[in-house]
Amino acid sequence: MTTSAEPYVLNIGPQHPSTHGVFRIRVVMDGERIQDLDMIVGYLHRSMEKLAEERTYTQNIPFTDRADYLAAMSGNLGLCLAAERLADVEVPERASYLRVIFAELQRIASHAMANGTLVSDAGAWQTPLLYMFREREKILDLFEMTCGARLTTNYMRIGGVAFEPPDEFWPALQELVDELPERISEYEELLTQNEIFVARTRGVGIITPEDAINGSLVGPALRGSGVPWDLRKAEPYCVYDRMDFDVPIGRTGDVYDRFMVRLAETRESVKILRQAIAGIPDGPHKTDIPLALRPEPGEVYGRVEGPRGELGFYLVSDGGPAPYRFHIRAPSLINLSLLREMARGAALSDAVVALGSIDIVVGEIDR
Amino acid sequence: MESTGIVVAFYVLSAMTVMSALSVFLMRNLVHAIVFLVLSFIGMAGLFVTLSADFIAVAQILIYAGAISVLLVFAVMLTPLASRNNGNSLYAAPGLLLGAAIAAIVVFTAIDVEWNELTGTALEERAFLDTISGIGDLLLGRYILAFEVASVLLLFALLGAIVLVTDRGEVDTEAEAEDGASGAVAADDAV
Amino acid sequence: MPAGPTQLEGHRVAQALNAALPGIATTATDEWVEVDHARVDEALRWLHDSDEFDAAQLSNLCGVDYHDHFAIVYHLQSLDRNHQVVVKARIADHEQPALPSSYPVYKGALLQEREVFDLMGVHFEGHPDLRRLFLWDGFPGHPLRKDFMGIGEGLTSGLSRFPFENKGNPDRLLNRDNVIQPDEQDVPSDWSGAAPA
Amino acid sequence: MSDAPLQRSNDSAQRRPATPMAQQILDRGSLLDDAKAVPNGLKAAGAVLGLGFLAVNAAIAFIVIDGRLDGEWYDFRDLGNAIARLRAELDDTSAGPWLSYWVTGVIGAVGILSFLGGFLLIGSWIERRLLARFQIRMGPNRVGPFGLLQPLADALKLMQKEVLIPLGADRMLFYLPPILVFIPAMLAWGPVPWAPNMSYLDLNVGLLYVISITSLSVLAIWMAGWASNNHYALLGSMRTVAMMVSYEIPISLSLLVVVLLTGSLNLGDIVAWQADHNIWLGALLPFAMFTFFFSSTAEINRTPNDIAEAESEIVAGFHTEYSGMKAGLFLAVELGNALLVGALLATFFLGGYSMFGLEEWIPPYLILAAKATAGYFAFIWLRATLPRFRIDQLMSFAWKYLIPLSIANVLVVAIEASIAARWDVEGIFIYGSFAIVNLGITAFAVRSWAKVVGYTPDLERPVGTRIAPRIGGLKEAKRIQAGA
Repeated sequence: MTTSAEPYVLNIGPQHPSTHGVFRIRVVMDGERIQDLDMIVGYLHRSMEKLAEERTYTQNIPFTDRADYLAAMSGNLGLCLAAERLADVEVPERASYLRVIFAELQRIASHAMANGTLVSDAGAWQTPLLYMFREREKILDLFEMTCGARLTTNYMRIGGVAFEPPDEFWPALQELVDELPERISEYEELLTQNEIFVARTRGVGIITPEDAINGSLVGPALRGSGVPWDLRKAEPYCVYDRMDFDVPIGRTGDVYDRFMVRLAETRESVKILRQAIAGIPDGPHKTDIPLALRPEPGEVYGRVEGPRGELGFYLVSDGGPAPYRFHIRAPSLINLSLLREMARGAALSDAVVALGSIDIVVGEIDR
Repeated sequence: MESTGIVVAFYVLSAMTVMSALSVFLMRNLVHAIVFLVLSFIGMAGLFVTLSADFIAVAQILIYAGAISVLLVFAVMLTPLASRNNGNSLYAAPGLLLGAAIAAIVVFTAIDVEWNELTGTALEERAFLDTISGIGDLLLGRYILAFEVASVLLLFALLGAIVLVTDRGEVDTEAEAEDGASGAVAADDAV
Repeated sequence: MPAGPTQLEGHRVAQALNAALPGIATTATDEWVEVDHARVDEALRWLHDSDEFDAAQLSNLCGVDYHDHFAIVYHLQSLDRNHQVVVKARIADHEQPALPSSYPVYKGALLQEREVFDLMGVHFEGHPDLRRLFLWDGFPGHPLRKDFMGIGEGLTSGLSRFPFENKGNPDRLLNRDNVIQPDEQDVPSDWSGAAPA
Repeated sequence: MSDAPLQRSNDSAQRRPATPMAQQILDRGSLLDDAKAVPNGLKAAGAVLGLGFLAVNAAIAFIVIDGRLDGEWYDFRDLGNAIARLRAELDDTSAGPWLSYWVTGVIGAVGILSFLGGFLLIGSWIERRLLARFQIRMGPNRVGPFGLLQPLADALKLMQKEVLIPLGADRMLFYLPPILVFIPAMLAWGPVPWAPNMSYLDLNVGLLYVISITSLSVLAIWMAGWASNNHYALLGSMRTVAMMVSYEIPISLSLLVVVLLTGSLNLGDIVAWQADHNIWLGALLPFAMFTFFFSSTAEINRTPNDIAEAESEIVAGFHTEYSGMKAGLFLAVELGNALLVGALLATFFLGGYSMFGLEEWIPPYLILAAKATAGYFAFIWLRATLPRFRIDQLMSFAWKYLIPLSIANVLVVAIEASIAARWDVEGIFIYGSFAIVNLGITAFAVRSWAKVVGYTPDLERPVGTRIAPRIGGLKEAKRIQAGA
């Protein structure tokens, strides 16, 4: 059937249930099919990189909370690792273990959020989302117990972590780690065998490994396409080199694979947590650094494997107390590079699901 | 007696039907025209009810108000000028001629029929009898041939529709969806 | 200065580059190699195709404003060989900085180059649609430039010394003339609802 | 293993003392249980009410066994008797049948409207509480006891809100739809029989009437989407129109099967047929019941077929631009339609007001209301469980699966009906055998037709993730692909 040549422009967002924040997609549609789409971001732009040039390295840690507000711990960790490498700061071993524990907890929480919102985008009326919030709630309780904040924890410090977890933390963490595997299998039974969900996500938004690598995709989006790339193994930071865990990858690179990769990574994170709890040593949880940390002039690109992929921090120091240049390599923004290729020619519903499978956080896109 | 109610209903319904039928071609807006057309269909159904032809009435609502109107909706949505006026119609004169001819036929019939047979007792005993079984008997008994021919015709119409929307080799199962969106394109004019 | 754990020696990359494309690598340290900014796309293409370096992924692209020149930094990642190549392009022209786009080589540069163009005003020739990413069209200036909002008189933006060290005199002055006034913020022109290019 | 790190952190230098905040955080889990606890006074009241209910039932049982109110006007089991008595009384008066015509009509209409209105008040509360239970939440529990007054508060809020009319909207068509969608939702209740002679509109074409009346709402929805001058709304309305047109055919075919067996278009006769043969048509025609249920979800925009107002795609579909009580009317109509479909499902397939002789003891209209509410509960259950289909999946499901199989079903049931008409056997035996046969035929036909159309369940293909032996890039990915 031939339709009129006039474009049917649909503005998805900035306020829309499935854009996960103030993110706008202008879609040119032909019937239910998407001819072209254009991403319009910046509604949450706070010019962090400029503000960071006016603040010391430690004062910049809260910015990393606000950048990816669903994975604040990973942001803290990335900045602290970069700054420590820039300023030659030694990190005590116990601090490294604590960092690993909190980063993995954050990964579980973030993946639960991502999968829940993905299923909501597929049309389930928020039931899976709320079930996955159950574990996220427990994890945020652990965060609050430790550093007083649930979302924007500002927990890591250059040279360690801010606080030692209280005594109630360890039994609660053990309880959570013991109950997580059965929860995860509960979600697998609930969703991965659901005919409608499979029909909505199988073969939708396929990214080939070539495109994924060339398009700078990272994290679950890259691993979903079958590329076994994980910075925790490629460039082990903290104590990940002592941990024994696997890298799950997808088969075809569609939405379903990204979903499954996130579920499997949650299992791996539980494995890492067990080992970290078992192997955490005694000792100080941080080293003292000067209040005004003045690294030698130079530059460093430190990166961690956040829940959304490679979260990099490019710091340039001119010897002053503040970074001369402070650049965040935001995986959410760069993973969007292929959204157009994914959504072109697909139905509107598929485009929404594909966007949900990339798992963007607008705070990190706009920074 | 209830005849007064029926008489009142008859005049109200016929007034509604005629008014909406008039406004169908007086309306500048095709969409409004469709709405009034459906209103006249429903009025016709009401008239059938007053004649105690309930099956015909329900069929009228189901087929005309329910199905034909949706057909017209798609037709209008597929015309790029949907939201503009339909005053620039080229067929005003032929339409008037056709209307006059039909009106003449109706008037002739009204004059020609001897209504006396249908009044009084005849009407009374025809009223309130179960029309469905009668219709069924006639359709499957006396007019079985016409019935079958009509059904075969409809079957071929169905196949033809499928063949028409079949391009790129496979049956386009979302023809309606595309119709909808193309109508949406037409809606862009209004925007 | 500790380089990244998997970061390649800049000198080695420079030698290989110069061997293949003579005179393209101008400077090199043990961390990064600096190439001629006019031919950066050739360098990236060669690194992407070469089997030795196999720079399959452009993992990071950002620009730095060094007051007198710009430096565009490419962090190239080889997934199979698991090493990192840091390529820099030095743009001497601080007024109209421009260099060829790396989008033909790396699709992942689409949004990163738009971001650098938006916040630093560096033109990437050959980019499919080089529009502002975060800020609206008509936003005066490019915020990540060091001279944004008229910080002159030899004072640099940034924290030259720690705040508590001298309470008396401020670190920098703001020239009020260049501060954006609300009425200058015109409506972005891409809200017209027309189809994007 | 759990307390080992605890030990270490105990004698480590920087151990933090036990904080009351941490204990509070740990105690949060019990808050939900405290909120869910039922007060004792309520338990006592429930016990008293239950005992009273038992006593009343005993009295009723005595009266019924006594058989002293069969057919009397005070027979509470069938309010139709009272109406008939009233009509007889009024006919004797001077006004004559004209007065009785109007009075009884108004009484019936008021009855239906009050029942529906009362349900609209309680229904949204039921739905939200049940959804909350499905989603391990609490649900509305603040306004009134157990939040029972929440719908009232919502209605008041909606009435206070300003009704916005978007710029460039077609004002006439924008005003009408919230009213027009209500009319079919009310009219369709007419022929539903609540008791042997207690149906407001005892039509001999009742079934056709229901189908035709419900087919009118599509126009109102299309008008709403068109007049809103909103792209989301237009997309949603056209989706609705396409889907309703497609799914009216399976509904009609599934109901045609019912007519074939019962031999009547009158809803009362259909229920009476099921009551006489002591068998539910749902057991006799499983495929027809499924078709009716699924297609109704498409007709009334319930999950998994709520693509017309798919929240995550087109914000609210055809009523995106409606605000205030206009939007409230749309939502109320959804509730009413859900209950209507429940009632029709019960009437056609679940024995209507009859419950294997139980209707002698419990008023039949209560039985029908219970069945209708059960259908509504099924809708809520689906909504809490299932994701949403894509529109092309829905269309292909209607045109490729439901319609051909329904036609085949009509053929099978026609044969069975002729057999039952010619064969003089005790009904329960022959129909029981038909039920078994139909179940087998349905199972076989569904599976084989799915194969014919070429549907292969996605779950048959390998699912899940692989474990990468080592990290790498494209080459490693290719190697893993080749290896698997």
